[in-house]
Amino acid sequence: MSGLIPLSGPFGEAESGPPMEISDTFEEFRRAESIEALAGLTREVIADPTYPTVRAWTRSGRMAVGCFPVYTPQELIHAMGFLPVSLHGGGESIEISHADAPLGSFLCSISKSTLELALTGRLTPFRAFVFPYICDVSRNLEGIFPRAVPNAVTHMLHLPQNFRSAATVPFLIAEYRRLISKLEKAGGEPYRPERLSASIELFNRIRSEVAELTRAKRSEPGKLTLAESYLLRRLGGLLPRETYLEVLTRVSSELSKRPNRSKDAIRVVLVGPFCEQPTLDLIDLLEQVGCYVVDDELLQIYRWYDRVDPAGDPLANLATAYAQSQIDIGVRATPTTKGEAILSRVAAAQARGVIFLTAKFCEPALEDVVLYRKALDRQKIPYLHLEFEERSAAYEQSRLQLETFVESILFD
Amino acid sequence: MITGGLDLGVGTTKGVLIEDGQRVLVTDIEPTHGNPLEAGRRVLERMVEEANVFPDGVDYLCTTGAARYMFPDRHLQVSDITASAKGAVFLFPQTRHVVDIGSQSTRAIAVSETGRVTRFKMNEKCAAGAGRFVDRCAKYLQVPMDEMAPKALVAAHPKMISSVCAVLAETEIINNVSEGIPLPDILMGVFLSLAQRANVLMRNVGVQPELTLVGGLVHSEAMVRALEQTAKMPVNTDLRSHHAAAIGAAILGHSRLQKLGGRPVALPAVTG
Amino acid sequence: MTLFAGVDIGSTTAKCVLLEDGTIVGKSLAPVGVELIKDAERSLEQALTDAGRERRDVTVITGTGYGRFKVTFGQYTVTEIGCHARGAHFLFPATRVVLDIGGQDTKAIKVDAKGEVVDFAMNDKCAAGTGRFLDVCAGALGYDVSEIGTLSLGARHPVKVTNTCTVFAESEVASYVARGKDPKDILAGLYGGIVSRSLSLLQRVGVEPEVTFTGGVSKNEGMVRALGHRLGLPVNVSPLSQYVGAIGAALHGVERSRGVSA
Amino acid sequence: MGGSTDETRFLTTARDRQREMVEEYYRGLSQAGGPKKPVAYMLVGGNLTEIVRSFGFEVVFPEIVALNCAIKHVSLQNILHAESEGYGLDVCGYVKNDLGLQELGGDTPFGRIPPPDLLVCSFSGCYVYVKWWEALAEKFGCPLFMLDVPYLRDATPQGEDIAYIVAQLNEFIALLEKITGRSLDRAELERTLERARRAEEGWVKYLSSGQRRPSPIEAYFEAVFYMFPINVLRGTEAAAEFYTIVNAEVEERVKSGTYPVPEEKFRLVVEGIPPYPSYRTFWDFFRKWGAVSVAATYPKVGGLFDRGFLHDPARPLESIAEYSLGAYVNQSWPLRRKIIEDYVRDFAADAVVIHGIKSCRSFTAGQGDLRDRLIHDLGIPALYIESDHEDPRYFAPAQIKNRMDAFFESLDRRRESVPLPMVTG
Repeated sequence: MSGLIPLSGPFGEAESGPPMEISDTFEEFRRAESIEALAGLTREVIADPTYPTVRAWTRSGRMAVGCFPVYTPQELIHAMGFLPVSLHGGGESIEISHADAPLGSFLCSISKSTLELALTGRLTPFRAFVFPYICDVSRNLEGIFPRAVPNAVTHMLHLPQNFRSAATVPFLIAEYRRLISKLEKAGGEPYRPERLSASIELFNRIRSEVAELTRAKRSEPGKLTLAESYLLRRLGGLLPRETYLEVLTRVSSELSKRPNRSKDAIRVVLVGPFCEQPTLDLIDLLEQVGCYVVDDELLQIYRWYDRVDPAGDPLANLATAYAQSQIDIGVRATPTTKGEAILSRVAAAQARGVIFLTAKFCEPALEDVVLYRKALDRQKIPYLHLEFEERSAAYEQSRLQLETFVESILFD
Repeated sequence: MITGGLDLGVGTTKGVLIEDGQRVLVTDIEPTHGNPLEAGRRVLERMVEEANVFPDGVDYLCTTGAARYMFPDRHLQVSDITASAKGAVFLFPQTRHVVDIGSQSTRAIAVSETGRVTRFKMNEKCAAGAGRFVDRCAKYLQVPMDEMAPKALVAAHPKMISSVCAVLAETEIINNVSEGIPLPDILMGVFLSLAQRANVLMRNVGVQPELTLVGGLVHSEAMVRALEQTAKMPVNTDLRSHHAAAIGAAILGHSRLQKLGGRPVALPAVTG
Repeated sequence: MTLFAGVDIGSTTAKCVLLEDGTIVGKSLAPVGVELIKDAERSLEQALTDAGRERRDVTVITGTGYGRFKVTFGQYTVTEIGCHARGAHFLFPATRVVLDIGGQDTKAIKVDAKGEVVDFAMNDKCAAGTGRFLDVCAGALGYDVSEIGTLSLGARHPVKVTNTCTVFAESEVASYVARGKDPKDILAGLYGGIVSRSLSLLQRVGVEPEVTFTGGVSKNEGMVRALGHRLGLPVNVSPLSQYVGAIGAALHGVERSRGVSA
Repeated sequence: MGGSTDETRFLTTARDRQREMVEEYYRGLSQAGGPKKPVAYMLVGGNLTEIVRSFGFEVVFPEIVALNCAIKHVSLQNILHAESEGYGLDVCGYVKNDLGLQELGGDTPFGRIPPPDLLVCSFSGCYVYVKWWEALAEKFGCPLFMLDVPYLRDATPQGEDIAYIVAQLNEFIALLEKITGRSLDRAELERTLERARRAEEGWVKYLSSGQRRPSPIEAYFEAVFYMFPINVLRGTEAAAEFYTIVNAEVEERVKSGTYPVPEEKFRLVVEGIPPYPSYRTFWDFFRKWGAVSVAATYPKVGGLFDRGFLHDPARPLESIAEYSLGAYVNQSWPLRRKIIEDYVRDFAADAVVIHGIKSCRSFTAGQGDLRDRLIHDLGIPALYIESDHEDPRYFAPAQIKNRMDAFFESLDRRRESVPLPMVTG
């Protein structure tokens, strides 16, 4: 890229403290004695744009692969000896001053902040990057990424959109084979089916633990705040998966002992933030104003399917699991219709309303909202549509609208 | 029972005292000057004197507006959207759609016959199309605010403002002047452009009669006309509409007080 | 018949410069009103008075700025981009990048060794980060923009001004004032915001020394320091920085009258 | 379209013929629909018009309806209606025009657009295609076939990609046979592809004439006019003949020495969708400076025929698959960059003008990187300007003109490098 400028000084980004240091063995997370403590640690980790867990992992020569939202076959990446890391943009801490130029102004913040991280050297700990084709912006971003990180390998993964064809799974297998050869060139261990089977088993166990979290949030929403469940899930894209499973197992035993401090709040479904992430303040705010978020679209990588069959041809099973997933979000062709999808979700969650929280300029989400709205209007189900940005400035306006939404359901 | 409503806005602070949720005893207003707490206290004191109810004579105080949480001596706070809707329906019972043009934001609100918000939309990214736009125009056209409307109303061929930025609109207006476009046409263009932006929000929410205008521009007949022209329906408004949010807050305070059996208590779960 | 006049009709001010043998012999600066043609003529008259010369001494008049077509009495018009490149090169021959923050727009211009435009980028349809933005926010602090130049120096904990919309920022500033924040820190925060928006434009053309900062906002020392700090480069600012466009226009007139340019 | 009286802009015979074909097409549409003449909606990029037509469907291209609405200055009312339905400012203008138009009953100045009996989504380089067709399916409740076209990451299509598409095409044909109750006439499909091939070769010949100096064609603004047959009527004899007429007339231009501009001053490669609502105004900003587009990427959205992605009667489904893979916006970013760099070289262009579309991410996201690469890595002058392909509210004439004047001014001055006056500043 043309003329890079060093970022520094009091007029630059909000002075963040020294980068967070984590031990190679990730003791901090193993030892964290409570959900609160884990959540606190995770807040620290994601506030630091220099990827502390990745630095800890690569310190001893191991390699990490950055995965752009919303879905990548992380089992496969894991099986080749990499740490798969879920990239979720720059969060609140970074300022965009390089990425506007190559990308353009009318685009979502996550695409810009991800490029900003690359252009300002914060992605150097990564050996490779995988971008699934979830939207035209992420797709083009992959295309311009190599000029920003010349020493890393980048790969565009075409996730199929036709789920009715007999040729879909064979194609996806071929697609995964392309990824494999790219990752082998990047220095990954050669692909071995038995290793993939092992990774699949590990991820299956993680998936069932994560499913437990979401089930708890739905049946006893007072047990776990949305922010807590979010942070615990977010950790799943940052820690070595073996450590993560260990952590989750402890969490679920703690959770079973936790009281369900229930308050008079409105059960809502949260739709939209499947890619760019809202600020933690905004996530807190959603429940502060008097909602229980009992179904959400945040970080779905572990909820894409319940499990993958580790037996037989693991690669084929991995592809089949993706193709057969019934998940219905803005960046995947809908298996039913948007109308049916939203109504059945509201019913399943026994929700009283829907909050659409869509990232600014996220066209797929914006287009779905209209179809969802029509269906909800027909059923007289109240909803609120808010737009957010990962560095959201409009906190007061969001609060105003959320309170109005809650009041409109409570008062009469 | 006397309940108070305080609308602690960015531009101005408005207050009202209401008896039994029915009768407006007194209204008051003063510029906020960046200090809502002080402004709110003064407004409250003046109202208490004028209506001569002793401070404790105000049974329940409900705040609203941007600074609703900055006022400690409150029992309850509600969002200004909830409050304006309630206030508008109190003032004009047939209201089904409320347009609230504040200094920084414009809101379109669909309401039920009881004054409950059913759907709403507001400008977020920037202040394009909010009331502040009119003050700025008044300033750089050197026309006193209260003369804007009368001058605008005689416009023959209003000249719309295309710029979405309240600040950049300045150049456009200066260009219009330099191209010899008559002042009334420019002024009416300002109001029509404002109404057009409001209309985008209104259509998104869905407009149904009756339509009521509340907020800072209720005094401006030109604004009302512009709104009627773009919405293609009559617009309710009167000077009390400026206090709609304060009135709504007081009424919501009253009904809450009744739910509590007349005894004020601490703040509910919905707090900051 | 030896004077070359450059008349720059900007969104907020009209500037005129008179060149004779490559030297500035007269200049003027005045706010524009609604009658741009008159403003343009007045700025030329004032510059002539300043130089103690007559209208008939003027060989060529070149108009620039967004109101350049109002310089109806001139021979040529040139865009302000070309003129800023020229003018900056005239004042600082080693200039490679020009940042111009005017009343309503911000431009970044890349120039070559001869002062020719190589590339440029401009902001769009929003006053965020422009001179006007600064005026309004200074007003919210209770100052005139001309008074805040050095006020921010020595700021310790710059606030974060999150709003880019001028009108929103204005009340954000007001609320910081109400909360008793030090004006130093508020201004520093404002400058930080303006600088980072300028950086996005500078990135488009690519930054290399020397960087010359022009336009009304370059009069503000706090801004100059903030910019230099973020760039990690020294920043040229001339006492004539508001006249750069007009100087460039006059130079264009010189060249054209030699018939060396289309 | 257009309605020009300016003779230097267009090939007169070709333009008149093209007008007839457009009018004929829309006349036909307004009578179509229902079992005897079912209507299929299709997208331009990587479309399957040959197959669908061979089953007797009439084809509607909502993108082309949208751009026609924009040129006729009726797009805004449709867009505003879609926005009142909840579609945000940042949603693609084509989508808003179409969905708004559908809600308003489908009447346009050039005829009524019939509702679809079948929706064919060729997901070929634009994700919005998927969302758009889902919205239509939800409104009309008619069958939707999703042709998933893998993103083209290697200059030559890979076997597994072609196999995937061919398999889907066979499933598509089975669906059509089920809907229409008739089976595919392979001979007829091959004849259709042969006619398509001839049209494609004629179109390529026309576009390549931009390599001459001065260029006898305007490869952006003018070419857009002659795109209709290649995109909408491809596979008909009329479309094939049309380009024979066009090329003959180009030759006359050369003989008579009547060129798109009196004096060709700047040769440009143009990237991006045109600002249809202000098409003429924008064009004039170029003409004023004697600037001619000698090559452009936009006329290739219907297919990159000039890069060898041609239909082939001998390999029907395979060549359709390759054609879909090769759609311009389905080409990976590095491939897109390469295409533009090749055009600059092969057409001896002086500069590149990039027109960014605020509501089209597929085309626009990353064009700043393209600009950066051209200017800083290759030293090719480039201008980036932004408006919209459909929404007139985004076209700011003064700002755009100012940028273009500044750009051409600087090109002009760099031509004859001007000695500076001696200064003692």
